[in-house]
Amino acid sequence: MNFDPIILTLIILTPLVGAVLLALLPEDATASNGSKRHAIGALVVTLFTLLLTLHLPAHFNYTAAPHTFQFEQNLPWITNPAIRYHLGVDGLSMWLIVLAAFLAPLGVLASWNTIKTRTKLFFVLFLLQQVAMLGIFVALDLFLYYGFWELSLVPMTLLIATFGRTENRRRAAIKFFLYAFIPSAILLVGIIWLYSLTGTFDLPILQALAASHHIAAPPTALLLCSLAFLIAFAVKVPIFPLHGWLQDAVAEAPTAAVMVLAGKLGLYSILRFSFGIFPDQSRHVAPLLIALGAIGIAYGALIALIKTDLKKLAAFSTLSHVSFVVLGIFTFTILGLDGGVFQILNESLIGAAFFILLGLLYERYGTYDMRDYGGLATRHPWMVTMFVVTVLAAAGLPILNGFVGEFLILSGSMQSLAAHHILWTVIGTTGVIFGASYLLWMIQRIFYGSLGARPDEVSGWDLCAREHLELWPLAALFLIMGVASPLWMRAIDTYGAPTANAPTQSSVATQNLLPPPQTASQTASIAPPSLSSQLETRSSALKSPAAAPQEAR
Amino acid sequence: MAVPIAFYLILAAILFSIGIAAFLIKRNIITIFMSIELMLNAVNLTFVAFSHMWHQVSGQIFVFFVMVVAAAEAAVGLAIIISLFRVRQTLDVDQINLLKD
Amino acid sequence: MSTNLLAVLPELILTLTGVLVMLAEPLIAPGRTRKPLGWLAILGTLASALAAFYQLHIVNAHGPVTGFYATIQVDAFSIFFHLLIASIVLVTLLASLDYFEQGAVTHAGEYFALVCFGATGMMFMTCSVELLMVFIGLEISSISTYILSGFRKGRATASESAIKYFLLGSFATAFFLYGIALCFGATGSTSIAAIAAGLAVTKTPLLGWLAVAMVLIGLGFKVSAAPFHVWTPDVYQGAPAPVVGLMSTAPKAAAFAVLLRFLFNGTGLYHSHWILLIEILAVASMTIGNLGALLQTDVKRLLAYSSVAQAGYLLVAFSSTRNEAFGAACFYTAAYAAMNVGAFVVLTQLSGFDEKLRSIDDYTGLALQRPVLSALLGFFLLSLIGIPFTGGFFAKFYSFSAAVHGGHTWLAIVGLANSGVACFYYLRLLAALYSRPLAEQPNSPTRRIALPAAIALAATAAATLGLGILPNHVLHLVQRATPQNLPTASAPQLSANPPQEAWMDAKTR
Amino acid sequence: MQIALFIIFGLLAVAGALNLLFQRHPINSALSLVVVMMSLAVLYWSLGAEFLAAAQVIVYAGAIMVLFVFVVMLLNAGEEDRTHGSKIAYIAGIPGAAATFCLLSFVFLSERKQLGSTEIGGYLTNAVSNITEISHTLFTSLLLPFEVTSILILVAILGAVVLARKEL
Amino acid sequence: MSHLTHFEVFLLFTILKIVVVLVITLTAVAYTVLLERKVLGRLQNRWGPSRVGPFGLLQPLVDGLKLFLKEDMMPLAVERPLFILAPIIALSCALISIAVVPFGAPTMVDGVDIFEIANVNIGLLVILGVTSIGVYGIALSGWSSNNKYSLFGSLRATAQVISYELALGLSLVGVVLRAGSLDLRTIVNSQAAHGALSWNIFGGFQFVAFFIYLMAAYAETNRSPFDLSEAESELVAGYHTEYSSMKFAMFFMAEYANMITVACVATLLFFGGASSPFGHIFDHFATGLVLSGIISVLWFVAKVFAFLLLYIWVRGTLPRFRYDQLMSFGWKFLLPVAMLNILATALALSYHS
Repeated sequence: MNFDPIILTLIILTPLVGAVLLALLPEDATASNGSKRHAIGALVVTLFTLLLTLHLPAHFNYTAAPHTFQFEQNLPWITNPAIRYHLGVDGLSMWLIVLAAFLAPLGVLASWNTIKTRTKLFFVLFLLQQVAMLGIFVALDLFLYYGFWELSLVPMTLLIATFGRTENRRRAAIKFFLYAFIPSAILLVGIIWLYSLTGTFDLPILQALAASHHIAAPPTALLLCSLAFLIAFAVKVPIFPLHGWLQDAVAEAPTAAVMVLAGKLGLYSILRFSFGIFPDQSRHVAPLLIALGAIGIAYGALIALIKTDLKKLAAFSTLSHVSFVVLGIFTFTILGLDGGVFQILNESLIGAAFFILLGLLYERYGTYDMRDYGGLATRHPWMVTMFVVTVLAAAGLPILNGFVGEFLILSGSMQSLAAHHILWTVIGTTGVIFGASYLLWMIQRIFYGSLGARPDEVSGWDLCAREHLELWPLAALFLIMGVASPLWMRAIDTYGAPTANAPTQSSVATQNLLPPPQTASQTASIAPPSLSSQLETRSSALKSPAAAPQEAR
Repeated sequence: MAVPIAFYLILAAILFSIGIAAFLIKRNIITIFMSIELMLNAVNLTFVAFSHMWHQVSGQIFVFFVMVVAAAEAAVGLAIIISLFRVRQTLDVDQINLLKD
Repeated sequence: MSTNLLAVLPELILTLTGVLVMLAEPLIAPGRTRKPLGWLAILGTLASALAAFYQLHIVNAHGPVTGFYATIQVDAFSIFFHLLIASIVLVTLLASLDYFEQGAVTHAGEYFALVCFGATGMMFMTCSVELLMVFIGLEISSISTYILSGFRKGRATASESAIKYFLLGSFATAFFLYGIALCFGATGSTSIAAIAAGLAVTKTPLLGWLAVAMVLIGLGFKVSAAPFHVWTPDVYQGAPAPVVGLMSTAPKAAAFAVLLRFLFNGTGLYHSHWILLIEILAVASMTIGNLGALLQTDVKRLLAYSSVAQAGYLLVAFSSTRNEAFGAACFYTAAYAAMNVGAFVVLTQLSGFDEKLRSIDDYTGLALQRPVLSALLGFFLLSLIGIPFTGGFFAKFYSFSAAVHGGHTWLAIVGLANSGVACFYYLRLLAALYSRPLAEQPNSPTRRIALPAAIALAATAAATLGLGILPNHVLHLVQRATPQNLPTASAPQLSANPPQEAWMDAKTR
Repeated sequence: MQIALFIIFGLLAVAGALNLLFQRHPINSALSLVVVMMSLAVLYWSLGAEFLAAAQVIVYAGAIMVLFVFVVMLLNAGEEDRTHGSKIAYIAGIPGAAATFCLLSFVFLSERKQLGSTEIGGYLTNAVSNITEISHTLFTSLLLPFEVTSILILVAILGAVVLARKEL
Repeated sequence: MSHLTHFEVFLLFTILKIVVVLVITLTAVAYTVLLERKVLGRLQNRWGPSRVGPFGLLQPLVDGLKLFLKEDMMPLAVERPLFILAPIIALSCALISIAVVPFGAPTMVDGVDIFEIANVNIGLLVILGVTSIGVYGIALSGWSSNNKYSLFGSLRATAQVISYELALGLSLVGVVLRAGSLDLRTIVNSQAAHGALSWNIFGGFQFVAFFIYLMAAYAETNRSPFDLSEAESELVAGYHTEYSSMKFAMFFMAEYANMITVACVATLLFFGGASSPFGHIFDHFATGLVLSGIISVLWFVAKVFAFLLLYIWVRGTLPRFRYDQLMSFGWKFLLPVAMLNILATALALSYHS
């Protein structure tokens, strides 16, 4: 049986059905140390999802042409506005999906003991979050995508509000939601504006239109629209000045939630939508983003240096890492983009490992304050090993995965020096050094030296089997991705990223000379034959909605 | 001597405006209610004047219905006022202020 | 079946139900439960909805039906609102079956009857094409809601809510009437079709403009559009929660139906004039509603201001072309009804007859004690915010895109900005629900939700979700439902002027 | 005659309305309102609406206002106080009402020519009497509102009973 | 009178009619009082007034004189303007309603109908309207007296009058339906054809309506057995406790004038008004215009007199109702029955036509 057309639907549906089933499963009131049945359920569901996602790399066509999507499912859904149920993956999203599905069971395991009460609520929300995230990665209809995008906010907000660590949680939840929601409202405006211009939400069509400059709008408006997209994504990433929510949210959210909090969603969205629909505009703002990325790297690292709260340190370290990716992708070089995409995977894995480890510490000692720790290396040899591996991966030690990404990004940034000032590359590179220093310093403060403020409470409890189960796969991946990166790059390369080398078909100036296309169908007739045939097939089911309002009038 | 319709309308407007003013100024709930009745009366005069102008009886019928409705409203309104007075022992709107943020 | 009977069938059934409830009420001994009456009312409402479906069947087959000398016109538009109102009433009745068991209210029977009668009035509002009929319907619905809002007798807040609602509602009625009077003055008729014809030839256009403005003021009060919203917070705060659910949706839906018919079918000629007023109303409602809600601590007041804002979003849809405005506005009404009634049903269930939970802080951590209800409330709140794939989202989407197509992009932008502001206060409630209380309370035994209320909740949630996932069908239905003026049986006054000559003849008689 | 009636009773109506506004005791306000209504009844009559004139007296003056007076007496309502609220209301109310009036009268005056003028009694179409015509219209083209009004009254009765009845 | 314009003739005649009718009514009022006292006396097995004049016939004059000459007491705490206004309202309303009563066959002199002050085509409504205003007199008197008994009295009276006005109005609908008009003359004419047989109460099968009308009218005029507003055993003297002298006399007159009005209306609506009970059988005895007019007036007066006697008779025999009995009687019995009567009449009429 050929699963290909429905595999993506299955991938989204599985956690959703799991969430519903878990919600219906009554809470076990008799269990003394919190009910485990929901945790087990969630684990089963997430593992099954992971299994399903493995179908993707197995059947992926690694030789596919750029800009094509695989495992597509394209069904009409809503005719006004023309929303289609359009799913598909390409080299960019395929590994991200696997990654997300891979991290989910780890998140469940990480919450195994820490979530003692309201397990049902927790795991239901966690699975919903999973649905939203997978949905974002597979949605090819802008609107569908936006739906998942918004959906991802809700469970996270609730997770923070309900399972937050301190009294600050309600504020943190609201802050998180608003930081994410208001820009995404702007994003919605952009999407709808785009829709009103083109009459479609379909990403491939939009990409084609954009590539051939058939979106009839003044350049300024298009730029503004691209900024609307970019701002929404930038907040989610977060890119340097928009990171206000990160610290609180990371500090409050439980480990499993934190693992998916930052990075990949926003970065993926930038790559997919900002670059896909607004290649010229994105290139236009690239210098700014490169600058912000570089500043973010250095700023995050520097702040992390002075933070004593581990969670906050981790938050700024995350900022620093995602800024790296930003720096990479906005170079618009093949190296930078590949490195950026690869680094998204790395960052997620490393971040996950890091947060799991911090969670373990917290589980044992109930504090994230670095000053309370010290000299734990002797008591927790396994843990310190894992910590060191993670930190080294994060710091970019060769043969571990971080190195590949960072190297590619920095060299990409060197390549594109024409586009921006060398200073930013330098700052970014400096950030790497800072990054290594605060991470190593953290290891030193926690695990070495004398025992911390409460030596008598230090338990001898090293990693248990479950914790080993969480960490070893990650550590193994660090190594595999470090030495066998082509395995991943093969897929990433099929993502047709708009690079500076790629010939731009026309400039902004010539675009204005083109007759403004009125409707999608009209556009199709103007477009070059190859494109038009593609459009024809895609828009055959579409009832050119841009024309609809005019008819209504 | 014939009176322009406009005069009747302006008379109605005067009454209506006085009704509005009374609605806003008066402090006793019953009087406020009365000012609403005054406004309805002004509307009725307008209707009758227009009915005269158009030679259409439907305007008068409208007035008739307004009266019926006013009677129904009076019954309900006064019942509400009574039930309010039972609880609060006052009819002053400035003291009817439990519902505030 | 005669056309007349067919035309009023749903209303007739509801009226009979109300009468039956009243007649059956004395048969139940004092002190006994009044639930059977509630079930009777529910059955009646269901029957009325079925009758509306039957009408739809007829209308689909034979086109719109007019009845009673063209005072009412049954078309897809009116049937849509009939069904909507019937559903709202159904849900309200289901939710309040147990509500009145909790308190010592001895008038549960009258409550059910009043709800039925009120719904009759609202239905009449939606199908009348004669302003007199609209007025009567409006009054029936208003008076029953005045009474219902004061139903928790003996509580000072209830009476206060009722009196405020009553006074301001009657005040608004006076304006509405004045508007009708001026319409009559400008055209010599009070039938919407005749007004449309008359305005085209009238020699006193100023009267027409004034009429439209006055009607807008009057109906603005009824739909609680700012700046005519002053009654809303107080009334919602004091009225019983299920009643608020009813009166924040059904009469508003009916009033919007009237507004649509009156503005587009009656005074469509003055579109360029009233559109300005609509814009002012919409912007003021959205802004004042949202800013007001930001300052509230009482949940019902918060939802009251939110309903003001929602009315504003709905009014945005009016700025578009005819068909689109009808589609968007009707869709908005339906979505708003689903989510708002749902929210109030949850409040009813959470808060109980005595409304123990008032301020937002009272809801802290409620999700941990009443997970299902809280999840539903959260869902409705998200829909009110306008998260995609809820009814609230598409409602806003259609409304705003209607505005954009109508060339009022700035209105859509204001609306969007307001939606952003709005999520602040919805979130406060949502976050309160889901934040762990400071002191972890022991798991109180979860009260079971009674079956009728559960059905009501499921229905509203399904409707909200359904409108979010499959908005198409509803939108198609409502867009198809855009009503046309049918030629009236009694020929409208088509002369430009009052019949002076005839009058001269009469004088010499 | 028409103008005399209009001036006398128009002035009386305005005076009554103003008195309603300025009297501080509700019962005085109520009586002023009765005066307004009676004057309006005369004006209705002068405009050819005899039936309405009678109905105005019977329904408004004779029933509704009596109900008001009754309630005022029953609740023994006293004079209203001058409060802070009333000052605010003065500031808001007078200009608002004045603006409404100005707008309305501006429109009426500017349309004055088109509106024509009245003659005493006024004649509707050549029906025998005002009442005949009213009832004819009422029971044909406006039958439904007439019928539906019964629901309205039912609701009002129901409501009045529910609200005003003393709980045991 | 040829030098007078039509309008001036009309004006003169009208003033004349008003004066004459007013004088007659007031005299009738005075002598109704005497009649009541005498009849009541006889009913109670005593003489009644008999000292002043032959058979006490001058008693009303003397009573009137006494009331006029007594000191007009004005209690301190009353609301002065309303206190004074109240009896004026009461009396004037009672007298005004006579204006539309046609108390004789239509008799034109110089184009003016001399047996009716004002011919209004909605005469019945005018009467109803004016009597409905009359309640203000009672309501205000009690309230302005600032006396709790008075207040109770007037509250009772107000509630009672409002309640019974409904039944009263509804009871008349049957008659109006039969006549198809609100014009009192038309109503009278509709029952003049066959004398007493075509009277509404007999031929029109409106006896139920008449019964309701009678009950409601007694209540409207605050007469026994519904005289709760001045129930001396409970409320001293009810709404006019604080009144004395002329103002008291005005209330007194208002009550009896109202009785007369009620009697007139009953006569007009149910007993063929000024028409002869024998139909046109004896018409040839009085062929002259004036003579036939006067005979018709006599018929009218006789019928009214019979009614007044009925009033007095009822007062002499029936005990006073309790207040709740009064209310439930009005709302739960009279009102439904009146509606059924309308229904039956309407059905019968539609069947016939």
